[in-house]
Amino acid sequence: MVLYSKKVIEEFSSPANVGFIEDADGVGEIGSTVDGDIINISIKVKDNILEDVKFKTFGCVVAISTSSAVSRLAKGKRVDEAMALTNEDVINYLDGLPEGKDRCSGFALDALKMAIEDYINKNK
Amino acid sequence: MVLYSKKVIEEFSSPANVGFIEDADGVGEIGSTVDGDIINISIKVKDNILEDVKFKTFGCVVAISTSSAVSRLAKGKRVDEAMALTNEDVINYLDGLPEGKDRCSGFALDALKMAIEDYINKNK
Amino acid sequence: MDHSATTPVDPLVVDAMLPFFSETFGNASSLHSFGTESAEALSRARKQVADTIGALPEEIFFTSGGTESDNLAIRGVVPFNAGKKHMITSVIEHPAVLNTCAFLEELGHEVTYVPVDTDGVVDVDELEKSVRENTVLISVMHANNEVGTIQPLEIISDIAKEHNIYFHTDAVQSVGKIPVNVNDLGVDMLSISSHKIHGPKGVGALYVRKGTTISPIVFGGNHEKGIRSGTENVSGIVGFGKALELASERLEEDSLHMTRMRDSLISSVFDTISDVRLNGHPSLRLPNNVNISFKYVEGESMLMMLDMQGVAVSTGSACSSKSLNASHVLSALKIEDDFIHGSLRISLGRENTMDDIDHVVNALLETIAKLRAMSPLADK
Amino acid sequence: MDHSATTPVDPLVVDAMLPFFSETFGNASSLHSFGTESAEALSRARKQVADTIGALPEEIFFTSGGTESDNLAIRGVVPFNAGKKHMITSVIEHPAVLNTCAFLEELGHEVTYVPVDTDGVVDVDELEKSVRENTVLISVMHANNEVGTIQPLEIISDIAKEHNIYFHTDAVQSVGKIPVNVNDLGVDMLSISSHKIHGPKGVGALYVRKGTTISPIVFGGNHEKGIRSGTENVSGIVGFGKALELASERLEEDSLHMTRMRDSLISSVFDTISDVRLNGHPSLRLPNNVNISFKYVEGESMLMMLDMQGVAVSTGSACSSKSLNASHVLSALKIEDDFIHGSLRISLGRENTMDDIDHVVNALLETIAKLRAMSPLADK
Ligand SMILES: Cc1ncc(COP(=O)(O)O)c(C=O)c1O
Ligand SMILES: Cc1ncc(COP(=O)(O)O)c(C=O)c1O
Repeated sequence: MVLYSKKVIEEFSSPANVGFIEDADGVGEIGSTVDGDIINISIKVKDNILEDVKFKTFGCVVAISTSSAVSRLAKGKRVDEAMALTNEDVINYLDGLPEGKDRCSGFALDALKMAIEDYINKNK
Repeated sequence: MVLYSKKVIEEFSSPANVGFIEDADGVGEIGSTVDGDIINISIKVKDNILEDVKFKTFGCVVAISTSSAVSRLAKGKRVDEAMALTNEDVINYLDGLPEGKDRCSGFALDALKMAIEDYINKNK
Repeated sequence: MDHSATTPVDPLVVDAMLPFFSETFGNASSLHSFGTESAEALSRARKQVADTIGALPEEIFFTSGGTESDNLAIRGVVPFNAGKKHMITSVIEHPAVLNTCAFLEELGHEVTYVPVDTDGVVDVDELEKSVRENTVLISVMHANNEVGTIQPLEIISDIAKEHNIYFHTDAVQSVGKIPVNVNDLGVDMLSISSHKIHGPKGVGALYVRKGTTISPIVFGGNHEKGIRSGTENVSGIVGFGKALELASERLEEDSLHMTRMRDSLISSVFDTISDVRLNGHPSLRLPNNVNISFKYVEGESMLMMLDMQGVAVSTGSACSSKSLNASHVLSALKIEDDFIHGSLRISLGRENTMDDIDHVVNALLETIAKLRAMSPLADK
Repeated sequence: MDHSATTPVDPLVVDAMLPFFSETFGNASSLHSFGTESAEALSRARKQVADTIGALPEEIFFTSGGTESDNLAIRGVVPFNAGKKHMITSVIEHPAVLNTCAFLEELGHEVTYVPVDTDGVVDVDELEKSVRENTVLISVMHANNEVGTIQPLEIISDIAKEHNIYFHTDAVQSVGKIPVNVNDLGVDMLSISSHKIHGPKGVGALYVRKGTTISPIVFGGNHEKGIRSGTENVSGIVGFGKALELASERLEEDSLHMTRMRDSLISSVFDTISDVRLNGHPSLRLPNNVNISFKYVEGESMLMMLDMQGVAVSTGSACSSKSLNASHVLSALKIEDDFIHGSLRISLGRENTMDDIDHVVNALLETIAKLRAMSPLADK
């Protein structure tokens, strides 16, 4: 268990922004029960700013903590800034992820970007 | 070490009849330094009785304790009685010998019998 | 609550071991009296082990643990029966058996892996059908380490005997929890591990029925009658013997106690948490095994959250670098996708109490509630 | 006085082990925090072992002892290099190496056993000549367990490197007595055993240099990066690590102390007892090894008589059911018939004192006198 940084554990046990946004401007979801991870991220955009970001995640400790981290990192950012977030940003925010646990570390960010693309597509 | 009966240990540490009989009536010796056991038994016979029996042994615990045992068993016996001693008599006298240690258990008796035969041959 | 993984060493066992570290530390193979005391201690332990399973002391060979015992049983027999290249095992064996079989396959041997039903019971008909002319060994575990299902060894033994096949069982999980007697079970070889029964880690034994020809897999100074070379772990073996003696003395009491806790835990979970599933057989089950799947949540997350509440358990699904894998056992039981990623094994020990069970139930309630609140599935 | 056979566990080592029986008893492979504490303890021990021999922690693999380490080094390498079927070893190796080689020969591998000179030093020229195109491994022990001769590993390492051959050494007897550094010695693999250095029995390690490909010989849950499966003997490994740490801290002091005792013992024996012979090399010798032959007397008898006086030693000649055999080591040294059956190995430990040496000398005087008085040879 000490495999994980304190920050990962914190983020996992007290995650921010849990939920679905009812009237979301964009939604991204990846995974399936067969794969064993599902991450859903919904966003609310106002004046090109991600005013709200929420997640719901079925998955392991990394899936949940990266979801929460991504929601924190994205919230309040401009759309282009949020699109520019990298996996490294997420991992740095979490003070690193243990070796061999990198499989799902990018899923939350992918879901966020799907949500932003969904928003962009809808507003084209 | 408890492999050995108390009697074996006793016989080994306080053997009887150690020595060569200077003017022996019969001598038997078996073994070699290559084999690693040498048992020498010399006897003094008077009126068909083994008046004295002595041994000198180079060898393991069993070689020494059986030598001592044989000397005790034979001493005072008639020649024919001594010739009738069996390996079993020796082993019984020693309250048994551990398994796998039977190789040299008969050597001392063999040496005694060689000594007796030597006596008989000389007096033919 | 993770006693199937390992158990604390009983203080009585530690006491039995202590003199063999710094006082009676002789090498059991030395000829002097110092070594002999160690040799006598080994004899006593060998008898304790033998008595526990209805064997003779000379049928017990000490090893470094359950894994080595399984390796020895299989690799000590299969490759040494020229012409007989085939063995049979089950799909839900421990990796100590399965990976040994995989190695034998690489060497050109043939292995049939018999399936299990959805409760984890080995399909005995399939097993019998898979017997061939050249079958030399059947290896089927006594009780499964993940789902606790107890196998019908007596029936398998009859098949083995009929076809003149050696029969090995991995009894690592059953010893100390249910009665294990080599004659009642009809096995030729049986593996035991010390650390699963409140003994020290790194010690085990293989029972080998008289008349069974077995070759060593570790070579050296011909300890253990040449079957297992290496200076004997005297303190460990003494502890193992003591642990088994205690386990068999307490078997009935412990088994009853664990069964009560187990059943109480299962019914509390079913009463208070929805969308749950008991994995493994409802009744042919180790008294200390609870394996439950919770829909909508994932194993490692549950494990972590329970750990934060001081509850150590294990899960059959592990998120590795490549995939979120369900264990080979849960997969073999054909558990539905909805349930397979959310399994927990809670394995009880004799020192657990009903209070511990209450604590686990409360921790589970909280954990499942919290994780389901985060889960996108729970709402759908 | 039989420290080459085994040593008492240092009380500091026992103290280090105790918490890992009943308190921190987690399975080091479990995911919960309980298991993690055990995993951390293993990491510390791995570093302690690595530091002692100048290796990296990831180059250390824990085993059940020196015997298994030797088996793993040889059988983990030789059969897995298709086409390269030949290995080289010496005639005076421990049975853990020799019997492993014999097993490989049965499987169709080829083994050259290089002879030694009368001091027990491996014939390096012969060794070099025996190198073939298909030689995959050289295994030569660092110091011999019977006669204490230290081998010129650096030279052998050069030969191995030149011909691109793996080089393994059994350092079970040298570690803790002379400096052992894997880089100075130039070895790819090195075996250590815990119970020879005041650690617990049933634990050991194999050093495997990064880049050396090795296959497991025990299969299971892929512990030790798959090289050695089986639940880790946490308390044993912790004790082993601590014992090695102590040994390396004390190496210089201990080595000096043992050398003094050794030399005093040898000169006292030579001064007071006639017809004696020192077996092994006069100077390239373990600081704790004395191996002396006494003419006219036999090993087991001396051993027994010394044992009665509280002195535990060992002998290279054992009277078995078939013959009075001299050990393969003494035979290889071509010791004369007169001397070969009367050898004694007196192996010192750091806790011995000069008083102990006096006691041994007196016991020897008495023993030899008594046995020679019984011997038909002493008079001739
Ligand atoms: C069923 C079963 N077999 C074998 C083993 C391996 O035993 P050990 O941990 O002693 O290597 C275990 C435990 O891990 C087990 O549960
Ligand atoms: C040189 C040597 N190698 C290997 C071994 C075997 O080690 P272990 O006793 O740990 O099995 C020993 C000790 O018996 C030894 O002296």
